[in-house]
Amino acid sequence: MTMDMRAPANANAVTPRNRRRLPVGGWELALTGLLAAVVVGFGAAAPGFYTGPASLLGLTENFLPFGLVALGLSLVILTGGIDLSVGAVASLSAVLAAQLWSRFGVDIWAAAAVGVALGGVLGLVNAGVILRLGIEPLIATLGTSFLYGSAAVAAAGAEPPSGFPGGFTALGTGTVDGVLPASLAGLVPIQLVVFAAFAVLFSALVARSPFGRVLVMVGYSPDAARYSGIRTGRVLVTAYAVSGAMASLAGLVLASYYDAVRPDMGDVLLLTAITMVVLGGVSIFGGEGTVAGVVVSVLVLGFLRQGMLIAGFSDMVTTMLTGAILLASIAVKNLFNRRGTGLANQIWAMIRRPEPPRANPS
Amino acid sequence: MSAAAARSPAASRPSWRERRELVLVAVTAASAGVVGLVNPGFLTFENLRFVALNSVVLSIVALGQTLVIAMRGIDLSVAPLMGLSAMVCGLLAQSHGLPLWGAVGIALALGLALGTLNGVLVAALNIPPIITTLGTYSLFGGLTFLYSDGTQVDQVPPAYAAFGNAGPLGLPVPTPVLVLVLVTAACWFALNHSRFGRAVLAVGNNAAAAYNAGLRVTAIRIQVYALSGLLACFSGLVFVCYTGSATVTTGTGDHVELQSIAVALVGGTLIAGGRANVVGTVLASLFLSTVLTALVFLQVPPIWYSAGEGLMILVAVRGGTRRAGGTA
Amino acid sequence: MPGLYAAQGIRKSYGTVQVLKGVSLDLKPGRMVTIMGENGAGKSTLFKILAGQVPPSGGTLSLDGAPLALASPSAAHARGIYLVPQEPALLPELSVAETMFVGALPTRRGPLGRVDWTAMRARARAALDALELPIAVDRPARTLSIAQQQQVECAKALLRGCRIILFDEPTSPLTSHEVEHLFSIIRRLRADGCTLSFISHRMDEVLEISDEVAVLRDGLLVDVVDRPSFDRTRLLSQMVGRPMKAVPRRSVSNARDEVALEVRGLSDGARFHDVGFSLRRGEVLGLAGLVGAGRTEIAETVFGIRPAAAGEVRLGGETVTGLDCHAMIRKGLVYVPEDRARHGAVLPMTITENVTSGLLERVRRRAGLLSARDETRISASAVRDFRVRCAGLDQTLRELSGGNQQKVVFAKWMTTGPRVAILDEPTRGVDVGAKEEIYEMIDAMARDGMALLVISSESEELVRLCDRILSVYEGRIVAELSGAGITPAAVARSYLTAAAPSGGVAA
Amino acid sequence: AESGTPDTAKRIKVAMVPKLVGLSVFKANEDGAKAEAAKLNIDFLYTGPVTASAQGQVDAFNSLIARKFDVITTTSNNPTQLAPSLMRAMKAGIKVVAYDSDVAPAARDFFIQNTAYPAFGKALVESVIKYAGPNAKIAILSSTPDATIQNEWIGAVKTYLAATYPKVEIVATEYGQSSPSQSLTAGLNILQAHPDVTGIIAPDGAAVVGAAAAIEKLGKTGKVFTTGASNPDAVRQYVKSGVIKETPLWDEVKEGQLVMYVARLAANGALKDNDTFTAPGLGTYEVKDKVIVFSEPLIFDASNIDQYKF
Ligand SMILES: Nc1ncnc2c1ncn2[C@@H]1O[C@H](COP(=O)(O)OP(=O)(O)OP(=O)(O)O)[C@@H](O)[C@H]1O
Ligand SMILES: Nc1ncnc2c1ncn2[C@@H]1O[C@H](COP(=O)(O)OP(=O)(O)OP(=O)(O)O)[C@@H](O)[C@H]1O
Ligand SMILES: [Mg+2]
Ligand SMILES: [Mg+2]
Repeated sequence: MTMDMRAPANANAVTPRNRRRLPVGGWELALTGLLAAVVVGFGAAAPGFYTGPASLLGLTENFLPFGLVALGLSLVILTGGIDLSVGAVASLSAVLAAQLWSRFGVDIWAAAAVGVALGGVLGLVNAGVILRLGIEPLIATLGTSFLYGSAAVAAAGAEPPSGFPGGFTALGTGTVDGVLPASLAGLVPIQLVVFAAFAVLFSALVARSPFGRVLVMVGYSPDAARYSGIRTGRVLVTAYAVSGAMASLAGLVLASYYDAVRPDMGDVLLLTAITMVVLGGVSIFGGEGTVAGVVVSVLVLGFLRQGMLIAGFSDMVTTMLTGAILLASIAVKNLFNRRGTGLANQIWAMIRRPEPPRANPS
Repeated sequence: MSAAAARSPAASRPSWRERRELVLVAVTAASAGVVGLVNPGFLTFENLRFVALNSVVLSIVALGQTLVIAMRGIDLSVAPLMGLSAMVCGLLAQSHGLPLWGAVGIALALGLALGTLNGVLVAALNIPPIITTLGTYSLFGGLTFLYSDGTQVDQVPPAYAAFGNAGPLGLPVPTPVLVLVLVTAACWFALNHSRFGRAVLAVGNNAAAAYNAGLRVTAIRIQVYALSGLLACFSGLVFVCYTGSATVTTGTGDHVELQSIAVALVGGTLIAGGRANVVGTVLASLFLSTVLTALVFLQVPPIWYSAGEGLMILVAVRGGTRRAGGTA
Repeated sequence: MPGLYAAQGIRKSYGTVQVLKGVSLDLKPGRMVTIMGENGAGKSTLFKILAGQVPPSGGTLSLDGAPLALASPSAAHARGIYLVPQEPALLPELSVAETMFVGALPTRRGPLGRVDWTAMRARARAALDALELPIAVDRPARTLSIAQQQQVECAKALLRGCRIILFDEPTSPLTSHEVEHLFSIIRRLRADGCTLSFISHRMDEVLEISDEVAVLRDGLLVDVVDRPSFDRTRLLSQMVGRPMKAVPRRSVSNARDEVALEVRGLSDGARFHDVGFSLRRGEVLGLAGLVGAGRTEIAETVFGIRPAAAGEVRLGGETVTGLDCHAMIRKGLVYVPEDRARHGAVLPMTITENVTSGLLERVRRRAGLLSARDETRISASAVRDFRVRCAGLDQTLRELSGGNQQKVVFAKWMTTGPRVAILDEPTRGVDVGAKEEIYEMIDAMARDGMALLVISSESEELVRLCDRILSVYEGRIVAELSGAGITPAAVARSYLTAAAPSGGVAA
Repeated sequence: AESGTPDTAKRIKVAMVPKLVGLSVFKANEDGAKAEAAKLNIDFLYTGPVTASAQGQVDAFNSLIARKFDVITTTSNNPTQLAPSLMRAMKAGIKVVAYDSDVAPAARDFFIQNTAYPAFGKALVESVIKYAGPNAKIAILSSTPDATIQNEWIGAVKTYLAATYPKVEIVATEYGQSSPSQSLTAGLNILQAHPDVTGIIAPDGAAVVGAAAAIEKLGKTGKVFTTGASNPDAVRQYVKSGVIKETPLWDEVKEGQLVMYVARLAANGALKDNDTFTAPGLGTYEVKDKVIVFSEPLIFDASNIDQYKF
């Protein structure tokens, strides 16, 4: 509408800039710095880490399934929810797809498509349990993860399928050839291309699409979203369905990577994926965070783990260090976020007198 | 207890659906009864004794978890803490003949120290609880591993086994069950009738308001995480006494962290904090144990046990939920 | 009489932002000192420092001449200083009695230190009785209305033996009637020799209750006036830093013949029944009533966010009963909710994001993505039209003062081009300067032909704005005022007579 | 192949990757392997995941490939899942020796089988039926439904039962997920739900301990008998108390030694797909289709168990 109010000649001139247009901020930049340090550091210190670009890119095959889960999960966490069922969803859809192929002779790619669709449906079930039964996401997806896990074991049988056709195993271990310039042949893993495509898609989705806007709004304030005429239920349903679909995609990539399925193959995904999302700067309370941060954090944690293993650290030490890094980085982020005058002052102020805790957003 | 409960601060008289204890007692008894009809062996004293015993370890962990959730927190690190304590106590007993009282001391000290670490990270460094305990989950799991150096506990001295299985002074009720009753009573009293417990609930209701009302919120938070660590480590000791074994995956392998959260919420504690039910927690754990045993008696194929557990969680949480929009 | 609480040169900075720049203030026993000032002037911050909730960056406090350092709120309580906060400190799951005692629960003697529930309840009861508050001490705190929460806070202060009581905007969520009750409590405390201070944006209340008014502007105390020399215009001008005059009731109605919104026999089956009215284009219709009368429920049901049990809603002749608010907005009906922080705005999001969130469809898209340029264009023109004071379009709403937040919420809805707008407490917590601006905007919208339904608990506000006023009592419309019949007294009387035991509908 | 000491001139790097680190049986393998490695001029590394996950093993393999190890020896969590990664290793010129639990044949150069499956199945049956009688009702308590080696053994048990003791009835099959506590609970549940069971065959380290503990807790020592595949340390107390009369296994320490010996031969290229060789202190072995059977089952009972410490 046009308002016939003559505002006083620009009493408050406004510069039309919009700092959120670029989906990166200080945290994403800090993570990128960390990523560079990790790659360069291990490249220099751990023989075998960098033996050419192909080896470096090839390392990503070992952790990108976690990244695919993290991308989907970040949508759910942005809404302020959580999805503990991603591991079970990944296993169940991979097992079912493999059985479709091995028992019923369905084409492997068609079976894989069914698997991803099934993941979406399982996500819908999660959303249904959360919305219809009114159960908190944490406990709802915990419950469904038990159900899906059982179903995966039942579907797998005593001898789960393995030995997929060559084309399918390329998804997990092949490189993109033919499409790219010849100089890049054998260099870029298919997994990396898939991940990059989803990273770009999700980044645009969250930062600039109407759905992303609504998603973030629901995450910050479900009530305000509802009063703005947003059908919050649909937003949640979409987020959980996407999370489920991404989890099953990860399950299928794992199936291809291992050239086999197992009913518990997705179990390892959950904790690492949550760590990736959180380290990426997405607030566990919803609303805050960017996909770009999650993408960088996937690479940081992935390369860090691979680098440490190659440098000869045990699985255990590597896991411990990941935990420590998560804690330290969030602690540092919190300290700087307090808009203080300096780190030392902040620490001192904290020791002297703790800040009043944040108000309860209930 | 009922006389005291009548004078407790319970706001308005809740309907039976909101008395989670009653619901749980009813459904547990009903499931036991039904299974008993199908297979009378279920209702023998011996079997019920084990149903109870099997729930003790989880109950103790879940009591700590209940206090943490009551304060609007969450503690995922209980699982590795339980494993660490089981491993440390078990290995010291197995190879160095550590006496039982020493093991108790070590378990408690370990839990207190590492639980306090969680508390400091959450309360003083302001790291969200789920992130803090996700991080310490890896750290504590690593400590277990480093300590055990690839070995496992498969044998504990007779004193331990006696503590874990027999009743004191020849009573038919095993010691762990009695210990659980004591711990539950202590937690119940603390939460419902002590200043500390009421402060915990106040923090769970509204931390800023609690601070402004003069409560030392930071200290309370640290204390509750310390308590949760303490109970988790104590349960690890009970575990090693009861089963006589421990491996590096004790606790984490059975997903005690998720089970304890589930049991606390099924017991009637609000995930958004501010309201807690310790008796409900223990009853929910007993219910879980009953269901899992019942599945065997009903000859349900083992692969569906975990589905049964999941369904039970959803149904029980659903039964009498007052809608709370909050999330973790 | 002891109780002289003095602040000397208090300063406070958050990072680089200086909120208080050296404020000195004396609070004396038996006197009520009111702090006034625009949103963001630093009033709440000053109170928090006085109550030990926030440490000052500089300056000193003294009590009866002795210097005072407050390390925590409990230290302040120990010295008899109590702050009734701007948002009441509710502990939803605990009982009323326990919320009153939190942090100082009485215990029984004995090794266990068992909480003495009997004593606690008795003392809570006594404290509420002393203020003649009929509130059951066993109710869960979440069932208290906002007014009752305020009242419980007063009792809480007394209970802790606090005699220096600071009230941060206690009246903004209250109706005139409830304000009267609160003031009677305050008068009693004052007569009793308590040291009192409060913050308010409502000029009439301030003039009624204060012994002294202190005006805070941009972190500095610019004026302290004693009761004998109170002057509305002067206070207003001091607050905003430029000459202001209060605008009287508008005389011309913009109402046209065309009916924009028609409600017939609407009930939700619980809180309100058989509500009917019609609203014409260009008309401003007021809904008056006590808090809890059900006005918000009526508005939310019309808006479609709450289900109706019976009745019909017609928008410009089209039946829209049963549509959800998503559809309503697209049909041209919008609702500015009363709880700005929870329902109206998303505080951590930017001005632009808030402005466009009312109707994202209007933002142009490229490849399915929102065009940043178009979004900026929409938000820049909204910020201009609604005179939002901000440093840039990418400021988050949290960084704006309450009045400017409210203007953004207005902009969010009004720029969607609605035919009918429901405004629920449009100026709650908004300072006097911004209030006038909002009033002017409402006038302008009516001139444009928009139909407006205004819910307000301030009689003056309704009188200032409305062509017609409906009075709601316990979920029913009990009276209608129009034309010259609209005066503050008549508005208050219209629902108070319904509340009176004799009952009956006032004319 | 040559016999006696192989050519140890060149120092080689050999890794041993168990299903998970932190179980005593694997630790026993490590002890033997370590000692043998010292003799054979081998740089020995023991590494693996903390939980029994294929993902963790694959991570380990990948890092070993990057670090250019000469031989990877492993006992697999899953025969199929590990194959691609091990085949990558073989392509990079690394020899792969599987032991204990096999991987897909294409993904390893040699497999050292603990004992032949039929022999082990027979040993399991005999060590229970001898005491429970040929008409006994028995239960099986395994680790997980898809555990390869356990399923092979269970298959062998069923075959042997059908042939030798047709009247024995298997009334329940439960799983303890390789967790001592879950195995205990499962054991208790079996005995409570089927009071007529007099024997439990538990072919898994955690399962046999759980079954034995359950029998003891229920006071059914001497009435119900169990057996399984466990290291002697874990079951010593139950063998002594009579809950377990006999339990078959093999010498894990010696098996570890053999693994290193085969690794050395493989690295030297001195072992053919069908071959025989003599390892000093271990004995003479036959390679048949790349598979080496380590030993006949070794039966522990009260009389000999104290000779074995692992
Ligand atoms: N914790 C904080 N961190 C940073 N800035 C703050 C903080 N608290 C207050 N401010 C800023 O200090 C200024 C004064 O805030 P204060 O709440 O005291 O205003 P007020 O006068 O009470 O306003 P209102 O009338 O809207 O309640 C505001 O600009 C606010 O944004
Ligand atoms: N009887 C009651 N029981 C519980 N809560 C009540 C009751 N009456 C009022 N309230 C609370 O008081 C608040 C105001 O009530 P409501 O929105 O119905 O009043 P209203 O007529 O819109 O008044 P206003 O707009 O002035 O706040 C609501 O948030 C409601 O929760
Ligand atoms: Mg204020
Ligand atoms: Mg209202």
